[in-house]
Amino acid sequence: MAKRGDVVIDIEKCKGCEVCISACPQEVLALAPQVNNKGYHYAIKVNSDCTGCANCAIVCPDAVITVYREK
Amino acid sequence: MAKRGDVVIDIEKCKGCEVCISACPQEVLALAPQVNNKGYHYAIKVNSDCTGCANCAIVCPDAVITVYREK
Amino acid sequence: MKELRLMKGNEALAEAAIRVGADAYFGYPITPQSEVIEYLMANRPEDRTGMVVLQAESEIAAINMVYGAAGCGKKAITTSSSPGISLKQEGLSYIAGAELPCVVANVVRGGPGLGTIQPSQSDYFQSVKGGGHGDYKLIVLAPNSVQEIVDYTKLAFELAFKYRNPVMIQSDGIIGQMMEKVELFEQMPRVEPDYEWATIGRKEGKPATFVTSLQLKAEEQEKVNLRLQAKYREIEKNEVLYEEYDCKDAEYLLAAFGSCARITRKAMELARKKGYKVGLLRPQTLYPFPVDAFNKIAYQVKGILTVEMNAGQMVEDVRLAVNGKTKVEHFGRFGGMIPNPDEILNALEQKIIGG
Amino acid sequence: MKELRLMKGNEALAEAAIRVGADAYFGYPITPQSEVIEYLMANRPEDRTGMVVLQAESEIAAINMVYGAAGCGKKAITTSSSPGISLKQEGLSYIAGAELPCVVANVVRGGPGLGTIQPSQSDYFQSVKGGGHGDYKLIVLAPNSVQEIVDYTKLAFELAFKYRNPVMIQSDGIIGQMMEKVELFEQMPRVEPDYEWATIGRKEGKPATFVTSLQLKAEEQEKVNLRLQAKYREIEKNEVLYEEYDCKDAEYLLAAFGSCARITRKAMELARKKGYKVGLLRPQTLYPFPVDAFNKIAYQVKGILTVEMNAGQMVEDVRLAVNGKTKVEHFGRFGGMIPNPDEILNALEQKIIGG
Amino acid sequence: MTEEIIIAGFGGQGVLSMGQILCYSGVMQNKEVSWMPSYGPEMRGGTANCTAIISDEAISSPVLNTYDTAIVLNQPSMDKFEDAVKPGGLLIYERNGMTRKPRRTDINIYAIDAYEASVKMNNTKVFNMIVIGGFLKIRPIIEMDNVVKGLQKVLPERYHHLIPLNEEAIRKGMEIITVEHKLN
Amino acid sequence: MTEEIIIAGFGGQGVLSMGQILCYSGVMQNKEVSWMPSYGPEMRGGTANCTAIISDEAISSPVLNTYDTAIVLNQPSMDKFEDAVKPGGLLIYERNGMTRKPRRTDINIYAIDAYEASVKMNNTKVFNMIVIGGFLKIRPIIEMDNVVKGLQKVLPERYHHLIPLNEEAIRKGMEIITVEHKLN
Amino acid sequence: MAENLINPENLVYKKTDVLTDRIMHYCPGCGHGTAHRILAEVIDEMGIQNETIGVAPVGCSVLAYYYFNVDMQEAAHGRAPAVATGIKRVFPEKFVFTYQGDGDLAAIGTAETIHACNRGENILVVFVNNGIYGMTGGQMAPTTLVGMKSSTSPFGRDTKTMGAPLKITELIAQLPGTYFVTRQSVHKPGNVRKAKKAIRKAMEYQKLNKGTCFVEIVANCPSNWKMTPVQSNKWMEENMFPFYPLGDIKVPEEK
Amino acid sequence: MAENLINPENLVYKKTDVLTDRIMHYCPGCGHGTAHRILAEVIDEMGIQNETIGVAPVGCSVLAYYYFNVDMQEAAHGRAPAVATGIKRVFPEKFVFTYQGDGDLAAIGTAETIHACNRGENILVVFVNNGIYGMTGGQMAPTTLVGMKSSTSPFGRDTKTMGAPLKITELIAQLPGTYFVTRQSVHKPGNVRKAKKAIRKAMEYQKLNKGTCFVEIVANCPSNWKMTPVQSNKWMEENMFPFYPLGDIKVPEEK
Ligand SMILES: Cc1ncc(C[n+]2csc(CCOP(=O)(O)OP(=O)(O)O)c2C)c(N)n1
Ligand SMILES: Cc1ncc(C[n+]2csc(CCOP(=O)(O)OP(=O)(O)O)c2C)c(N)n1
Ligand code: SF4
Ligand code: SF4
Ligand code: SF4
Ligand code: SF4
Repeated sequence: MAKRGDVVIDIEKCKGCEVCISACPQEVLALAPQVNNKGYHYAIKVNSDCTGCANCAIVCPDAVITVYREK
Repeated sequence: MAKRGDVVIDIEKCKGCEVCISACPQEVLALAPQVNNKGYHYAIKVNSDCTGCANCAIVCPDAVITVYREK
Repeated sequence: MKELRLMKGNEALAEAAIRVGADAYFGYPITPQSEVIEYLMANRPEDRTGMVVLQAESEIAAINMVYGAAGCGKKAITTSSSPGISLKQEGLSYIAGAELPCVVANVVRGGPGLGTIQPSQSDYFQSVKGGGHGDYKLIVLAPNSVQEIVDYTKLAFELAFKYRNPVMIQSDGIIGQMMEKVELFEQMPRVEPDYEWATIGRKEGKPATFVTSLQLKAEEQEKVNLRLQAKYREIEKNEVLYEEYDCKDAEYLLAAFGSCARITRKAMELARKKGYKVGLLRPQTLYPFPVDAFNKIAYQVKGILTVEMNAGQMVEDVRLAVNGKTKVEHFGRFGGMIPNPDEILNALEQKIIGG
Repeated sequence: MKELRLMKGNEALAEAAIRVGADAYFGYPITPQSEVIEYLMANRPEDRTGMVVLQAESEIAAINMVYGAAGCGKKAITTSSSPGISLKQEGLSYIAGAELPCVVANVVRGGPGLGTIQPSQSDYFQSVKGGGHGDYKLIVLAPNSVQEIVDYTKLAFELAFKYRNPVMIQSDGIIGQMMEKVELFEQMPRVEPDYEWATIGRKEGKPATFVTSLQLKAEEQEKVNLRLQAKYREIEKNEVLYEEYDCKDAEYLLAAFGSCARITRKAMELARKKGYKVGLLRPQTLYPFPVDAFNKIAYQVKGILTVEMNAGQMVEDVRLAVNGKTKVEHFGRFGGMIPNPDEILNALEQKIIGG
Repeated sequence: MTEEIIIAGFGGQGVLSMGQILCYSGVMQNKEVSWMPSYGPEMRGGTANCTAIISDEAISSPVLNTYDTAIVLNQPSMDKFEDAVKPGGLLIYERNGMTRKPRRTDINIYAIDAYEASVKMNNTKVFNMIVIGGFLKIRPIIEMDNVVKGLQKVLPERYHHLIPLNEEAIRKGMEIITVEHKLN
Repeated sequence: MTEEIIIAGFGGQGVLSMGQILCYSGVMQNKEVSWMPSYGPEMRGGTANCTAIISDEAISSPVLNTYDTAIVLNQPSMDKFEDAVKPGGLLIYERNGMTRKPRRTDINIYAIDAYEASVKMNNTKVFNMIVIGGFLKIRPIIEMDNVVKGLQKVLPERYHHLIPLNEEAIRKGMEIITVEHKLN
Repeated sequence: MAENLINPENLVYKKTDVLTDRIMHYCPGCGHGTAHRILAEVIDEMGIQNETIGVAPVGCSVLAYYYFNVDMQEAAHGRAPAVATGIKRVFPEKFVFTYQGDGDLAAIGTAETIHACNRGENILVVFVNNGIYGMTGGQMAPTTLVGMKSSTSPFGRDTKTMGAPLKITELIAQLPGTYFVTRQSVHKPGNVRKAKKAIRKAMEYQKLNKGTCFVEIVANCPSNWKMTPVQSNKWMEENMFPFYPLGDIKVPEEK
Repeated sequence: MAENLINPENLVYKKTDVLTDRIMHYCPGCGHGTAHRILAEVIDEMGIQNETIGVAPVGCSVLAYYYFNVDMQEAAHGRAPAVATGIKRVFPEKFVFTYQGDGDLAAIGTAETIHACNRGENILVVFVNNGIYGMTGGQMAPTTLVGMKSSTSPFGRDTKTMGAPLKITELIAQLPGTYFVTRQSVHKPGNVRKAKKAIRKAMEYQKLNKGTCFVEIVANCPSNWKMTPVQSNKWMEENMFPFYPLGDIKVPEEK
């Protein structure tokens, strides 16, 4: 079984571009219905299937995502 | 035998660069000991072996030479 | 039929260029003037009149394309904004030196350097004193409304060809970006050039024509310069344009050009409300400068305040014009900042009325 | 030990640049100033001091290389002549806006356009009023001898770094090409820059440094401009240089700069011989202009004649300085022509003494 | 009559075209008009605003520091322009997304739930037309006929079939605008 | 003492370096000097000239219209500069290649067959040194010692072995210069 | 549950400190951000933050100096390679890069680009090719595809009057001065990793004084292409990559 | 004897009237003169003297308009291709050529050259490559050979600091806008004939609106190479041709 992972999203910096969403192989991410202070719907986790692969962080243009993975 | 030719050199326009001299297969041309008004030794005919091949005229940078050839 | 439209200054300039029968536009994008080329590209002047529109690889290429087309006797125009206009200085000097007619618009933004894209008037010196090398002059028109953008685009071509001299339309971010009602003149035909100075193909039996700004011999180059200077004297005699507002009884004078004159006019109205007898003189041509108008009014007023969106440029020409006859001060906001009528009134009170 | 040599102005400038400890020269050939880079290339400053010399692909590349090196706090210099200087206007405006120190020499030739390669002073306006866009000023030094070329090259770097401002040495074909005796100062060391404004590599624990002329917000750009204007007032207060010849008892004043001042001095001698009490005021800094000196002498003299190798440029600054207090006229030859002392004297008699 | 208006909000809320529509409508009613946008890179994603002036007389300055009316569609715009309304002037704001109410007491204040209404109309694109409607209700400086003529000028031919929908949105705005603070 | 000299001829006749040598020699003799060339593309193949000023006082203008001495080495130069010699001044010309004699009667005129002499010396490169010799004979403003010192400065180190040859050429010039017209 | 994973030991990815904390002004989904990030990461990983001097262009990335926590200079439009030359010549031991868009590098800056590369200036050029002038609002760039619409080619780029898109990278690769020339993208994790490796290589070569290294990044401009970021990446794959194929164009010969 | 041959019937070669009678200011033996002549001959032979507009550069050929008896414009240094673009766009039916040196075309004018060629401006570019800046007195050009001395490379061109000579013609040939690209010389009769043919071809293509035609002529500069003309031609063969090989570089595909 894949290792467990987790992501932390800096929602005020997120611009809701959805690039992370399409990069996540586990379909962990989606846009929130709410907007942040800049008026963007931001990315959120919608399940706990994250494997910590960091794909999302690697494509995020705004360096918004921090990724953890169990050792 | 090659046809007979002749050249007319506009000596006041000649700059004495000698390019024609080295282009002439018949060694017809040479520099004059005299200089023209611009101070250049100019090209002159030194024999009558000209065949009218026009090589001299074709390489002359200053379009100084007119070429004739018997028909 | 004349046509009424609501247009941006930049678009109006583009439309006017088509209608005046311009043959070619060459330009490079830069804020706040990119709407000129965008409007042209969208409006397909090549279908409407046969006018050529080309996005050049740079401002330098654009001004030299203008040189080429103008050298053919064609009506050519380019537009840019401050940094791009700086790049055109060599080209402008060549065009002036070769005595070619063309139109250049500068939609001025705040400098120096990359600066800001906000409106400014800090390229006055560059336009009027000669940003390029050598003794030459551009005719410089300073519109203060979208309507004047249209009218001056037409005028610019007329003057350019009348004097075989580059004409600069000095607009700015305000004039370029704002929309106002404009009356457009009717489409004018493009004309096939037949000038003896233009390279239109040699005429059989005549010597070929060449366009150049080079004279190896100083004697010859001085002759060129003497001819240019004589032409400038003509231009100074014939082509001065300015507007006076409430100058008849004025005790104090405001002086401003372009968009800033609009704001200054509002300040004048405020001043009049406060009881000050204030007039406004607005040069419409920055070169030739309305020297006589200023000189005349200098005897009448107690002082002149120039209001400019720069650190003090036109004020020098006003001082030169009045030659010490009355006090001349400057009030400016710059770097893209726009003065407001209240602070203008305040400056008038401080520097002229009270000062 | 100071060294005496017979040198061309252009060569002297190159040698002085090496000796002042310049770090880099970037330039592009153009007559009449190509000897600068030729001298540098032949003299291997990379061996003498480690100074870098690079022939750029164009004047534009050269000025932007200067920007890069100057942004590192290094002593950088470029030279050119009129058309090449026009091409540098955008770059100069950037350097002024980013407040970088550098030295630029213009060995002026006759314009406009390609013009002639003969000496001229017709880039005065460009240097002094701002050829590029925006409100900025160059410090402009006008040497009139090969010795001054050397001295001002040193001074130029001092001022450039003192004010973080580009300094222009305005020379011309005469000064650049002629040979005179010069005393060279001793080699100064190149220094490793350690300025907080320069990009020399981020210092651990500190925020990185950046060099820019951009401020998106007009408010910020206005602040930049206010800082620049304050600096210019300082420069105007501190750095004016001029020379007076026989001004004490002068009833008439000649004004001239650079090579033309040498010729004008000869004219002054002729005039004195003829019995006229004539003085000569020679601005050594064209910006800052010796406003006070002219203003003061305006009360004393009956008129001022500026003598320039142009169609009348410095004359405006003299008029602005004296503000109507005395008559100011201009005599000029241009397009590469050099006035002779007799015609200067004649002009003085016509326009000032008799006029 | 001179009405000096600032309209401000996020880029994408149709702020600039609101000003243009008002001005073109003004032209149709033989008024003098002037429209001036904020421009530049900040526009992108950030905030946008424009000044629209509609007057019976020639307009001197197209650039203003104080306004008869401010129409603000997001919080940064309210923060920036609330204080720029002339005493006795008008402030209209869209409630959606605002985190605070206006504080001024010397001006007339109206609110409009245009976003909500546009969602109800199944077309968030008419959002800005709803706001225009609200404004015209309070300041009936232009007749509906002329607004329609203005729309015809502003919209490219291919969108002219949408004009009735826009008209409906304007009327909706006139309906839903509510007073929050009124000077007597 | 101030001597204002124009030296003119074809490019390649060593006109510019003649002026430089005179000036450098002047420096060695503690004089003020100034050298100014004609420059530009015409130089190539065409004519070249330079002004050399040697003086006991500071030199005002480095550019002149009239001269104490004109040294002309070809016809175009004679045509251009004969009239620029101050009355009472000096004209020296190389006879070779001239198609006419000078016409002035109010100046001192000398001729020199420097080309011929250089051919005799088997070294046409010293042509210009011979002319310098002629000039210094008539206007002994600089001592031979200082000329040699000047040469040391002007010539790159690797040519210093040629200095004696140049000295010889100078002396030759002093010998062969001949008077054509002398004012009393 | 995930909660307990979030502690420094388990960290696999976080923003490098070579990027500042400033929110970038780029539009949502714009490739500029990712390109910045990987360049910053390379600088971080090589430990050269304090020996690096960058040059920002005029274009959307004009404010790059706000985001990179390394010393930087903002160059005039198109002149970044000249500015970088000035820097590198006086600081040969520093790492110098330019970061430029297609308008900047391949239109107005053509001469500076070609000559810096031809001189083999020992710098890294990061070339972000989004086929459009982003900053000024979507005008045609030298790299705009045939038929592609922009605000100055509203009916599509027409080669008859506007010429063909310019493959400047292929030209650059011909110059003896360039050492390593490659074309990458940053729209997918795998591409990002490759692009980063390319930048790393380039910086390593710079250390060895090998000459100019040139990394093109084919990128999106969702705002001016008028697409969502995800659509734009797809469009890029389908339209840009066939004309601008990814991969190395010039690689150092093996020794 | 020859005397009796000199009559119009026997004429095989005389200066074309498309050249004026003015004595050209070029140095003795300089290739510029020959290049002028063959271009003028082509114009003559095609009968397009009155439909041709030329553009002179800044360089030794700055005064070309004195010698060509066709309408001409003198362009700013490096900008001839932009000037020619301006002319051709307003006069598409005219024959337009630029005549440029290597400094003009390949240094300061790089951007204008590449972009005019990339747009496929329907003009002829005659590029006289003598590996030096002639006009200004022999400074290094982009095309100066490695090790070659010039007044700004007095110890020879050093690729380490000055870069390698730029083969701009090869770059130009890569652009889709160019139709016919060739490198010729004019120092020997055979070469002159070939070069003239190339120019003729180029002009014929221009008539057919085929795009940019680019004819490089590798030439001597005896004055600044500091050789006699004849020596310089030999030196050119031995040193220039190996690096700049003569021949066609891009030829239209056969149909
Ligand atoms: C001399 C000059 N010309 C034009 C401009 C305007 N300008 C700013 S950015 C830009 C183009 C940007 O496009 P690109 O280089 O492709 O970068 P992007 O914005 O797409 O990242 C232009 C033309 C300028 N600032 N200066
Ligand atoms: C803007 C500008 N920069 C520089 C010059 C000086 N200049 C004149 S000709 C020339 C170079 C000529 O060399 P090239 O193009 O190779 O032509 P050639 O003379 O060898 O035929 C230069 C640099 C100029 N006139 N204008
Ligand atoms: S780390 Fe991998 S699995 Fe987790 S959210 Fe990101 S892309 Fe999805
Ligand atoms: S990629 Fe980054 S900015 Fe885009 S939605 Fe995901 S977290 Fe937000
Ligand atoms: S305009 Fe385009 S390139 Fe610029 S930030 Fe937005 S998406 Fe990126
Ligand atoms: S300098 Fe060279 S290129 Fe110029 S004319 Fe003389 S030989 Fe020809």
